[in-house]
Amino acid sequence: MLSITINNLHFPNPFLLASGILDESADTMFRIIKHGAGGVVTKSIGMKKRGGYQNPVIYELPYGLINAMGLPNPGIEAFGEEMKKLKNCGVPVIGSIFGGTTDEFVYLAKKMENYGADAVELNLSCPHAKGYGMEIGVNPNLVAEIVGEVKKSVSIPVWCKLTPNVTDIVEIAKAADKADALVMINTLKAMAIDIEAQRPVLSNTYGGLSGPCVKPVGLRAVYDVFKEVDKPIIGVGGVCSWTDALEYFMAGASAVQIGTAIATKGPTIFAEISRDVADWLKKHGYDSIKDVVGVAHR
Amino acid sequence: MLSITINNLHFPNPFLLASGILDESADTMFRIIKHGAGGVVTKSIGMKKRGGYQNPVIYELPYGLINAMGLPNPGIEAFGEEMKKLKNCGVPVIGSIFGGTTDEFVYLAKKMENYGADAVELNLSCPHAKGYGMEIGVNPNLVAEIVGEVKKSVSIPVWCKLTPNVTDIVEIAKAADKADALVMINTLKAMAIDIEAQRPVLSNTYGGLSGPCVKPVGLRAVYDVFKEVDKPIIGVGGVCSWTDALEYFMAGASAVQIGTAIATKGPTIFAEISRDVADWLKKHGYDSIKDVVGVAHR
Amino acid sequence: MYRVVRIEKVVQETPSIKSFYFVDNSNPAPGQFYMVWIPGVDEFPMSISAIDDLKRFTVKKIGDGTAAMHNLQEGDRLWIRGPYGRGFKPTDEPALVVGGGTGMATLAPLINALRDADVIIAARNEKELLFVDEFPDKEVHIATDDGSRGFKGFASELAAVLIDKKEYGMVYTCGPEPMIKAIVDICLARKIPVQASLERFMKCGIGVCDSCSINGFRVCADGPVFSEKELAQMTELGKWKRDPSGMKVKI
Amino acid sequence: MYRVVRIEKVVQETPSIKSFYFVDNSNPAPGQFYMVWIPGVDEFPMSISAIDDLKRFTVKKIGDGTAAMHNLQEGDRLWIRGPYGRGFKPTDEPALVVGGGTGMATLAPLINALRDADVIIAARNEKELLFVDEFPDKEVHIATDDGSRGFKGFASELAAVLIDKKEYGMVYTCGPEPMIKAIVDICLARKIPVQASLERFMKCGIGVCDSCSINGFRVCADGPVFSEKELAQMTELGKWKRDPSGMKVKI
Ligand SMILES: Cc1cc2nc3c(=O)[nH]c(=O)nc-3n(C[C@H](O)[C@H](O)[C@H](O)COP(=O)(O)OP(=O)(O)OC[C@H]3O[C@@H](n4cnc5c(N)ncnc54)[C@H](O)[C@@H]3O)c2cc1C
Ligand SMILES: Cc1cc2nc3c(=O)[nH]c(=O)nc-3n(C[C@H](O)[C@H](O)[C@H](O)COP(=O)(O)OP(=O)(O)OC[C@H]3O[C@@H](n4cnc5c(N)ncnc54)[C@H](O)[C@@H]3O)c2cc1C
Ligand SMILES: Cc1cc2nc3c(=O)[nH]c(=O)nc-3n(C[C@H](O)[C@H](O)[C@H](O)COP(=O)(O)O)c2cc1C
Ligand SMILES: Cc1cc2nc3c(=O)[nH]c(=O)nc-3n(C[C@H](O)[C@H](O)[C@H](O)COP(=O)(O)O)c2cc1C
Ligand code: FES
Ligand code: FES
Repeated sequence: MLSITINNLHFPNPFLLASGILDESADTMFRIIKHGAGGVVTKSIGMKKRGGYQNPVIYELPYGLINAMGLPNPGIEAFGEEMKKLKNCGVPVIGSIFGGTTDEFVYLAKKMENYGADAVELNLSCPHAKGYGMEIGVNPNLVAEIVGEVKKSVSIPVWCKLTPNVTDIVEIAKAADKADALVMINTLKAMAIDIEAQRPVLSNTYGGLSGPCVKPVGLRAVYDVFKEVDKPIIGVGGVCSWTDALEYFMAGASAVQIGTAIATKGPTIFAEISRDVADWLKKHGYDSIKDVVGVAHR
Repeated sequence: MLSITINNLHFPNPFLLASGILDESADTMFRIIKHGAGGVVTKSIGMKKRGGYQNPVIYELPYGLINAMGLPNPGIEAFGEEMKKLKNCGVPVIGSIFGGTTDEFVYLAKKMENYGADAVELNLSCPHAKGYGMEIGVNPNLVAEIVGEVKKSVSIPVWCKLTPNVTDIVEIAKAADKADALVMINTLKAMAIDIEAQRPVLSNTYGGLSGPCVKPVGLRAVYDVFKEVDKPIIGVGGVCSWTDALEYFMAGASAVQIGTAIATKGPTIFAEISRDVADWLKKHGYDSIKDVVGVAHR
Repeated sequence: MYRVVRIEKVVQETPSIKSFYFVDNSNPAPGQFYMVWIPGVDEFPMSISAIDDLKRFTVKKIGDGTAAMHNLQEGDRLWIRGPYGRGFKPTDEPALVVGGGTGMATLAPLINALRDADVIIAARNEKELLFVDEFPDKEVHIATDDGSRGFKGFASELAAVLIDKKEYGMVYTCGPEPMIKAIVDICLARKIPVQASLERFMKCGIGVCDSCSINGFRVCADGPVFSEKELAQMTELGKWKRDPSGMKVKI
Repeated sequence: MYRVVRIEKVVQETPSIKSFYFVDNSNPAPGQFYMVWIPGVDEFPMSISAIDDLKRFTVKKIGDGTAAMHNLQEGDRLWIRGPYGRGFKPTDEPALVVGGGTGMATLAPLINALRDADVIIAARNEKELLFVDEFPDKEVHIATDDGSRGFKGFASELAAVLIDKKEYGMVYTCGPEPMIKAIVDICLARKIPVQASLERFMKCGIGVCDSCSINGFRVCADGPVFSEKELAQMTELGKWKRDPSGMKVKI
C-alpha cells in the first residue's frame, strides 16, 4: 500500500530522511531506517572537509528552525567509510553532494556511485553557503549544465534539489530537464536578530528557514511544478504529520522527505506517519499511495 | 521617543496599519487609529470595482494566514468618499494602489494625491492576482518605469512595496531607485490543500502567506536591502509583538506595518506594542526609536 | 484549517429552511457562528442553532451555496471552521427575544439558555415560521406579515406592545435588518438594554479583511452580537451595507 | 529563542573552574544541559550544576568560549536556551557516584537528589578537586592522579574497590571519557546498572544535526545520560569522537 518505485528504485514507503538531518554518520542513518524511513538522503558532501560555521548555527522558532550549518562534512574521501557501512541497509541510499563547479559535481557524483549510492541528489539550493548551493541553483543555465554533465557521467538516477528562493521555480525545474527526479524545497532565505544582543543570532548572519512554517511554500512549489513537468517529484519542507504528507502527495509528490520534524517529534515520526497514512488510505478506499499523487489537480 | 519622520511625513509612532487589513472603509481605519496606529495604509485600490475571489479566500494556520482576497476594492472613484472622511484623522494616510499598466499607476496615484493621501504606496507585490502586483514587481525594468513615472506625476512621497518572491530582492529594491521609501515584504507564494476535500482550499488555488511564519524572511529582506540601499525602509511581515518590531528596527526598518497579527491580538496590538517598545527603549537608555534603526549591522 | 463533520440528520423546518445536525467538539456560545465550506461551491457564515450533543445549523436556501447545502443528506460531510465572534451576553432578568425569519436560528440556543424569556417568532407567513414548538416552557408570541398566524404585522410592532406591557431587563433580536433597526430604536427610546446580532458579507470571518464592517465595527470579530451602546453609533444600521468589493450599497 | 539571564554571583571553584549563579524559571532535571551563547564569541553546552532558586553553571576554562565566560562578572548577562536532553534516572537504592573533573558539575544536582549515595570526587590534583565540601551528608571519597589528596590513582580504580566492598544498586558517572569507559566496563562485568553522562561536540542541541552522535545515539537528544544497555552498544565509547566536520577522530 505504501511502497513506491521512483526511477526503478524501490522504496518500502515514501517517507525519506531529508539531507542534512541526522545523516552525517552511517550509524545514525541506520537508526532512522530502523525507525521506519523508506530511504535516506545523506548529508550534502563536498570535495573537502569543512567544519561548517561557528556556533550558533541554529535558531529555534515556535514554528520552525533557521539554520546555517555551513555545509559541514568530512569530505568525499572520508565519507566512503560511512557509505560502505550503509550497504545492505535495506532501503535506497541517496548520496547528496554539493560542488562549486560542474567538474566538482561530476567528480562527487561518480564517487557516490562508486560508494554504492542508489541515486545522487544534487544540492543546488543551500541558501547560506557562499559559492555553493543556491548561488548555482538560481541560474537556469548552470543548473542545466550541471545536471546534464552529471547525468552523462553516472548511471544511477540523478535527483535535483531546488531552492524556493527564486522568482520562478518552474523555470528552474524545466532547466533541470535531464534530472530523473526533482526534490523541492530547500530552506527559505531567512535570519533572526536577538534584540538584547542587538545583533544577528547566527554566526553567519543568514540562514535557511525550515519546518512547519515553510510547508505552504513547499506545497505550492510542488503543485506548480507538477502541472508543468512530467517527472517524479519528492516533496520536502515542513512535513510534520500524516496530513502534511498527504497534502504533498495530493499536490503531486511521489514521496516526501522529513527533516526538522525529527527535532520536535523524534525519529519515531517515520513509523507514525506510515501507519497513519496507511490508515487514511484504507478508510478512503485507496489501494496505494500512488493513487493520491496529484489528485488535488482538477 | 516613538515619533518618527519619513519623507517629511510625521508619524506619532512607527507602527502602521498594513495594506489590505481593515482598511477598506474609513470608519474602520479611524478605529485602528484610535487604537494607536501611527499611520494607516489603505487597501490597494485599482481602476475599477472588483469583488475579489469567491470564498474561501483565507486559510488559517497555527503560525499564519494564507489569503487570496483577489484585490477586492470599490474602485478609485468610489474610494474618494472614504479618503474624504480620513482628512484630519491625525496620522498620515498612505494610499495603496495597484494597476496593470504604468498609466494606470500614474492615474491612480494622482487620484490618491487629489484625495489628500499623504503618500502613495505602489503595490508591486500581490502574489495572487493575475496581471497585477507581483507579475509586475518581479521585473526590475517595469518596476523602475512605474516608480519613475509615478514620481514625475505626483508631489507626495512614493513608497514602493516589494515582493519577497524573487531571486534577489536587492536588485528590485535598486530598480525602485526613484522611490522615496521601500516597503517590504508582501506575502509569500503559498497554498494549502484540504486532504478530505482532496483539493486546494482557496478558490483561487494560490494565495499569499503572512503572519509569524514569514517574519524571518521579511527580516532578512530588510537587512539585505538596508545594507545596499540608502532609503527609509518600512518593515512588514509577521510583526506580532514588540520584540518582532524591535527585530525589524534593528535590521534597518524605520517603521513597521502590522497586518495579520490583528486577527490574533486584536486592534489593541498597536497601543500594546507602542508601550512595550517605549519601555524597552527607556530600560536600555535609548532616547528615540531612531537610535536602534539598523544597529544589528556591524 | 477545517474540521470535517458528518451530517447526522436533516430536518425540513419550513419550505425554504432546513436544519442539519452534526457532532463537533467545539464549544460555542449562543450567537457565535461558523464558516461553512462546501468544497467546489462556496463558503459562508452560519450561526449555531443548537448546542447539544448534536449541534445544528439551520439554513435558508437563498443562493448557490445554501442550495448546495440543501442538497446534502445524512452521511454527507460539511467543512467548518470556528466558532467565531462574540455571542450574546445572557441575563438573569426577564428578557424579550425577537426573531424574524432565520434570525430564530441564531436566537434558539440563547432562548434555551435564558431563565426567564418571552419570545416573538416572526415571519412573512405561517409556513415560514421557525421553531414555533421548540420552546414549550417559554411564552411564545407569533407574528406574521400577512396575519396567517398570530399577530398581523411586523415583529417590531408586536415587540413595542409587549415592551410597554411588561418590564423587560433585556431585549435580544436577530432577523432582517430593518426589523432589527426598528427594535433597536424602540429600545433606545425607552432606555431598555438591547443586544442584536447582525449580518454582513463575510470573507475572512476572523477580523482582518474589513468586508463585514459596519461603521468600523467588524461584525465577524467585534460582533455579530452588539449592544445598545455600539448599535447607537451605527449610522449605517438598516440603511447601508457593503458589497463584496467594499462598495457601499443601500439595504 | 534565547532567554537572557543575569549573573548573580561568580565563585572561583578551582584555578581553572568558576561557577556562575543565575535566576531562570526553567525546570531542569539533574543531567540536563543548556546551550549558552556569548554573543560575538561562541555558543556551547553546559550542564546545570545546581537547581535551586539560584541555578548554576560550573565552567572549566579550556578555549575561547569558556575564557570569555570566565571574564564575565556579577551583573553581566548570559544567553541560554534549554534545558535539553535526557537527565539521570534517580534510584532509591544505594548508589555510587563517580565524578572526574568538571564531571562533578553535571553530577552535583543528582547527588543532592539521591537518598543514599556514596561519592567519588576525582581530579588530576588536589587543587582541581570540585565540590569536595558540597555534600556533607554523603560519604565522599577523594581520588587524585598524583595522590596529592585521598586515593592516589584513577577514579575508576577507587570505584572498583568500593563496588567490591558494598552492594550498590546503581553507579552514576561523568568525567573524562576514558574514565567513563573504565567504569562502564567495571559495571558491565559485574552486572551493576550504570548511567553515564557523555560529551560530544554539539551544534544544534536539539537532535537534528548529527554532530553529537555516537554510534547512532544523539548525545544531545537521546542522552547526554545513557544507561548500561545503550553504553554497551557504543563501540566508539572512549575511542572515537567526531570533529565539527563529522570526521571520526581518536579520543
Ligand atoms: C454571522 C452570520 C450568521 C448567519 N447565520 C445564518 C443562519 O443561521 N441561517 C441562515 O440561513 N443564514 C445565516 N446567515 C446568512 C448566510 O450566511 C447567507 O444566507 C449565505 O451566505 C448565502 O449564501 P449563498 O451562497 O447561498 O448565497 P449567494 O447566492 O452567494 O448570495 C445571496 C446573498 O446571501 C448573502 N451572502 C452570500 N455570501 C455571504 C457571505 N459570505 N457572508 C454573508 N452573507 C453572504 C448576501 O446577502 C448575498 O447577497 C448568516 C450570516 C451571518 C453574517
Ligand atoms: C552535554 C554537555 C555538558 C557539558 N557540561 C559542562 C559543564 O558543566 N562544565 C564545563 O566546564 N564544561 C561542560 N561541557 C564542555 C563544554 O561544552 C566545553 O568545554 C566548551 O564547549 C568549550 O568551549 P570553548 O569555546 O571554550 O572551547 P573551544 O576552544 O571552542 O574548544 C575546545 C574544546 O571544547 C570542546 N567544545 C568546544 N565547543 C563545543 C561544543 N559546541 N560542544 C561540545 N564541546 C565543545 C571540544 O572538545 C573542543 O575541542 C559540556 C559538554 C557537553 C556536551
Ligand atoms: C539542520 C539542517 C541542515 C540541513 N542541511 C542540508 C544539506 O546539507 N543539504 C541539503 O540539501 N539540505 C539541507 N537542509 C535542508 C533540508 O534537507 C530540507 O530541505 C529543509 O529543511 C526543509 O524540510 P524540513 O522542513 O522537513 O526540515 C538542512 C536543513 C536543516 C534544518
Ligand atoms: C487578508 C490580507 C489582505 C491583504 N491585502 C493586501 C493589499 O491589498 N495590498 C497589499 O499591498 N498588501 C496586502 N496584504 C499584505 C499585507 O499588507 C502584508 O504585506 C503581509 O500580510 C505581511 O504582513 P503581516 O504578516 O503583518 O500580515 C494583505 C494581507 C492579508 C493577510
Ligand atoms: S469577515 Fe473579514 S473582517 Fe469580518
Ligand atoms: S547537537 Fe545536533 S544532533 Fe546533537
